[in-house]
Amino acid sequence: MLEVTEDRGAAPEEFEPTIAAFFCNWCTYLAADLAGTSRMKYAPNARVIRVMCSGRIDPQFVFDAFAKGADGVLIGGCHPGDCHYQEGNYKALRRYRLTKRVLDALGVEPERFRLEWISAAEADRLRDVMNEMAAQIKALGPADFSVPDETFPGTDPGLDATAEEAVVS
Amino acid sequence: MSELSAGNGTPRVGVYVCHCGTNISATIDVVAAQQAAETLPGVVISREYKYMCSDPGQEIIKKDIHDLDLNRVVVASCSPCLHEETFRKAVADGGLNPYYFQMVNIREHAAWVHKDMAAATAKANDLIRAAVRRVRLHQPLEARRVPVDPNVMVVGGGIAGIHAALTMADAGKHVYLVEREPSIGGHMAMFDKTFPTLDCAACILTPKMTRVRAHPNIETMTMSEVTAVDGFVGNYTVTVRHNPRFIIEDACVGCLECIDACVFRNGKTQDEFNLGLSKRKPIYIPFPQAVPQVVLIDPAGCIEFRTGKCKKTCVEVCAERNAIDFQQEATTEDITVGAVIVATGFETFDATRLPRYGYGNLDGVYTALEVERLVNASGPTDGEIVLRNGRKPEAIGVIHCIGSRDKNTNEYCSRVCCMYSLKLSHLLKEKTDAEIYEFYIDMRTAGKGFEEFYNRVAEEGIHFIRGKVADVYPEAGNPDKLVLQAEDTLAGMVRQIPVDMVVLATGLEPRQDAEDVRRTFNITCSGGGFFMERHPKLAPVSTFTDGVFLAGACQGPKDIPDTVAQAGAAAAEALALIDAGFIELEPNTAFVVEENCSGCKTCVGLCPFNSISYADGKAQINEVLCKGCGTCVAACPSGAIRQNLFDDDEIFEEIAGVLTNA
Amino acid sequence: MREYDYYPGCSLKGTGKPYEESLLAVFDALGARVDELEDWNCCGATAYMAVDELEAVALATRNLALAEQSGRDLLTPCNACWLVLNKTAGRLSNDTGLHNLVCTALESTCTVPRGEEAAPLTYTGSVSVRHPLDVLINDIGVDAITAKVTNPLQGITVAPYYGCQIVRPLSPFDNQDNPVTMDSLLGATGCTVLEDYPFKTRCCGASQMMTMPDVGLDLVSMLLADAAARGADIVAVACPLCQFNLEAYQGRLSGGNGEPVEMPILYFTQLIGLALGIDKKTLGLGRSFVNPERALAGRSLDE
Amino acid sequence: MATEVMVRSESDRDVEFAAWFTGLVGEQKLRACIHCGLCSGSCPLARHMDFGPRKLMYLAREGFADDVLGSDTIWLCTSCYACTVSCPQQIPVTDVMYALKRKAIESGKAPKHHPVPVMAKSFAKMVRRRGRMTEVFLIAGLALRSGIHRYLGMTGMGLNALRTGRVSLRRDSIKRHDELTRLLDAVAAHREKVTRP
Repeated sequence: MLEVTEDRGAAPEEFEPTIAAFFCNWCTYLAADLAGTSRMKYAPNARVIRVMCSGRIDPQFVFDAFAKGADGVLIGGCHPGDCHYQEGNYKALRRYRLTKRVLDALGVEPERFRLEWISAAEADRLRDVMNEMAAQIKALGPADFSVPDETFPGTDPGLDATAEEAVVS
Repeated sequence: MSELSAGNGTPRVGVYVCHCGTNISATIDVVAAQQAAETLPGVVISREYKYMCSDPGQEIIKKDIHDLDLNRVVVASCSPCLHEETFRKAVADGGLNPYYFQMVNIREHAAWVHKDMAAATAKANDLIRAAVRRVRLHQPLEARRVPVDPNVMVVGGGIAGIHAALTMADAGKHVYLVEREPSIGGHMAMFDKTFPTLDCAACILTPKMTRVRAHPNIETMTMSEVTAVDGFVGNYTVTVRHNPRFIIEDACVGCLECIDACVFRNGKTQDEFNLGLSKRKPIYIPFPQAVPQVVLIDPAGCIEFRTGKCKKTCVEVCAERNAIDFQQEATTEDITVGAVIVATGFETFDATRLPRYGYGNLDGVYTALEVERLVNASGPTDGEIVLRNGRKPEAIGVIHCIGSRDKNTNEYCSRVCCMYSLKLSHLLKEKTDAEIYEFYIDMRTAGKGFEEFYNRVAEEGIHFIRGKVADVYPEAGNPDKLVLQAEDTLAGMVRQIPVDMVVLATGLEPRQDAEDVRRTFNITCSGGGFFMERHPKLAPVSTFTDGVFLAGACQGPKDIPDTVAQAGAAAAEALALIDAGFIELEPNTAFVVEENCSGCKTCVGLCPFNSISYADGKAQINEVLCKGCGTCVAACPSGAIRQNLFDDDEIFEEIAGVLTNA
Repeated sequence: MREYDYYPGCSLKGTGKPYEESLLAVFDALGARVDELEDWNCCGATAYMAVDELEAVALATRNLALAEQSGRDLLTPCNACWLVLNKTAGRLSNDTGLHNLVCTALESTCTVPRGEEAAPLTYTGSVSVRHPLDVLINDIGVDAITAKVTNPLQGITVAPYYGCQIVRPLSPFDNQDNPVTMDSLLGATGCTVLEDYPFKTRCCGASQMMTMPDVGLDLVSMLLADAAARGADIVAVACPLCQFNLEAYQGRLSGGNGEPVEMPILYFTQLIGLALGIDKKTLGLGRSFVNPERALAGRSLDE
Repeated sequence: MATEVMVRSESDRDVEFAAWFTGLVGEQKLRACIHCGLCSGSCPLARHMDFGPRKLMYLAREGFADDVLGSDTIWLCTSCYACTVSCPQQIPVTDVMYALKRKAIESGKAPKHHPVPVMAKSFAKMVRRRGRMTEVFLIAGLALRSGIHRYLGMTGMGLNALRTGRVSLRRDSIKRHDELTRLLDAVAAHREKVTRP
């Protein structure tokens, strides 16, 4: 009925965050599929990287994503007790907490790194998380933790340097 | 790392961006995406095409592999759940290892969920770039083959489970049919007639029930529940608990003399089968046609159980057959099967959740299932329509959509209520000649012979009022009469109609314990809580867990014809799986690079499948047991464990790929 | 000692006077202190909302802000006021934009006395607006009331009439479909509570009795005829509007048999007060249009 | 005798009004009405209304602004919320009625001399000025503006109220009524910040 819109002032140039999203194959990836088949609309900021289980997510993936310029990292797994591999999501939770502590120490705002349990049926929840996270990070502004690509370990694909540069540029 | 050149030379990638008709191209500039992909390192050819999954689409890939000497392929189209297999096969047909392929989901994850074309296209570009970077590191792999156990289990002995079990047993498979209740038959056994043909439910169901019992290939386990499921497709170990019925099943011949002999002269306990409209004794048979024809004892009502001082007249009359065993205890059993069909059925909506209709409070208000029992010749009133107050109804109101089509309860339409309401109106009219008022929102009679049945009932003089009853209250000074108040939306006025009997057409809901069942079988639930099929159109009886199939109303509300059809489909899917003799598994197993392993044993305890062992100072992974979750890979402190298809390097490339523009 | 701020609302200063009188007397007898909110204003009721939404919100917010000063719960006996204040509090806490807009305006225009000074009026959102039914059941307790009953109302059948706005759309302390708090409180007085009264939450017509008397009379006649048919001697109410509507025009109604309707309509607080032995004058019984003496005397005959 | 023409052409539809109406509640809920009739069925006043809530909302959704804003249905609504808690689509019907009441007053299409809008306006005016409502003056004002004949039947009641001391003939007012008026002016000035679809 009555909605109050806050004064925002002149809109600055719209910053669109990029979010690296690691989704497990059995729950959250399928939730994203369901959101698609249900034609739900959400913020286009996340880029989904599929893994079989949230337990596969190495903290290095998270650090690497921030180092490569991600403004946020989202991990999506099955609800506790629902893991396709029995308990991979508990491992993910443990690692998430550790990673979070390190990120906190590095000054990464808590909104930039999230772990969410989203089952294959919870497309609406996926949509909400996507929207919420995008809005929160938009409000925070860009993250600036990136370091030049080549200095980070594990990214050397063994290609010749020119090809690599071409990709980066 | 130099695997790239291992036998396959410099990566030569082909990228194919699909329009999917306009499904993708309406939101993503497919040509721009195709052009962006052209510039990526290693990409030899980039094309866009209307339908990549079509035969001509696949032909393009095969031809390019041949003509352009491609050794990697990326297809940007729909979800890999849909077409990964299709394209892997095309790649293999083109002469490459099928795992030199990576799929990009730009339909479900981009085109369908975004509105802004520029943003969606940018996202598609990032995802394609990531796939190109990743696919260059792909390794040739081979799918793993494992043998399939030829036995099957059906969980739930309603009409869905019965039909699935019989189909598979007739095909020569050994079937374990597990039912929680003391008899198979499910809800259908409680129905009087079935719409629209008005066949008597018992007449068509009972022969099937007896056939289950007699079938040499079916092992029926009543009073039994699945408590745990272990293993994987083709090789499940299912733990079944058999609850005690306090009767030795093989010794009981179903003479029912013990029931007559029971010290209770009359029943004291509400009869579950008649929904509390009649009483039963503590030793009883659920209903006359129960299968197995074996009695059971309800310890809550039995004097022997409560005091240990009963005369035990039941034991006396059973005499030398000696079938009664007060000491019986629950037992558990592990059963190995190759596939499982879950057919656990539904529950009817609990009408007390909507106090406005007075169920449980006003005597004249009944649920439809109760009325099924009332009109049934072997029901609590022998088929006479006698109300709780002893009177015969002269006016009856039937209210549709109780617990359906209402966001405060269940948003979905329960599909069967319109038809069963018509059926009950017809039966009640026939038996009482009462004035019958059906209050409906929309009459949904889509089914073979359904509309014809609606017409027939309308011609019988039933009043159809389009509007949901808002209030049911007893008439002042005449509490036997219940006033139904509703807007007659067609007439545009509020009507108040006094009736003697109200029938609530309660909707169908998932079982209370559907959540536990879901966890046990590692399957998923849809929004409303029913079990979720793998694909609503193309894999309607499969689940996301291979080897677990769905049949009947546990997947969603459905009528008997649809249930039976679905049960047949589930049986066919299970048979196809079993008869193949083996299954192919994704080659996404983990392996240890021995020279890097420091022998710290971190991984050993992590594996939920005990596939990691430790010998000679090194960890070893048993590839047969590994399911490919990758938890050990992430945990290995020295990076010595790697995973096929999801190797660290591949994921790092993907991360770099999606973030290049960030 | 329990203490409450008290928001009477306009009606309790006029036609609803007996509600105020009996409420204050009962709370006093039960050892609870009640202080009238300083300089409260009209809650806006349903009429203001029909004219201007934002101003209606502001009206209610000023009262909430005044009540927040003491930190005590706000006792609000009128169903309509109770709903308006509760609904506004809920909207302000769910809508930060609305909260900021209204509260900024409040702070810059309104004051509250602080000692000799006048301080700007602020509202953070911490006020709990409570109906006497809620307070009596949950804070004071039926047992405490029963313990003080000196004059049980045996032999009288009372129909508990809740009205609408106390259970809809919010129902924080009672069952929305079948409220029972008044039943329990009346039960403590020793009277017979009519359990089977299906119209207990049906609307009394609210202000329509004033604007469109024919419509109001139609609704009221159904409610009263049904209560009478079910054997009620008295209808108990918890809202000044319900009380007025049910009582004011009984002379113009006729029951099913053509006899004039004569159904005393008493506040539940008046009945509790009687049971606690408080005298009739203090409870405002003399202000009834329909004399309750006969119905109440029915009891003395039984004694 | 002339018959009423019951045909409406598309040009009779006020598309802007329909858009305003369906935008009143988020997610286009008002378009999702399934016409079950629970709102009208549960409405205690529906028996006196020209349309009842279901039909009224349907007409509004289709853009028949004159029928809707001139109807007595909106003014008979007493805000008892029976419809709101019943609605299977969770449409806040009562709040929608309030919005229609405001629109009707704003647009001047409310039925002339209908006692309910007349009363609402005098109520608001009185409260705006004095901070409180005094029943007797409200009724007196109402009688003057919407036709005194309607209220002759009230005299007996009025005497009763006087006799029992339940009527105050003193105009009630709060102490800091000037502050209140300023508050209302202040929020009214912010009205453009409020998005009214």
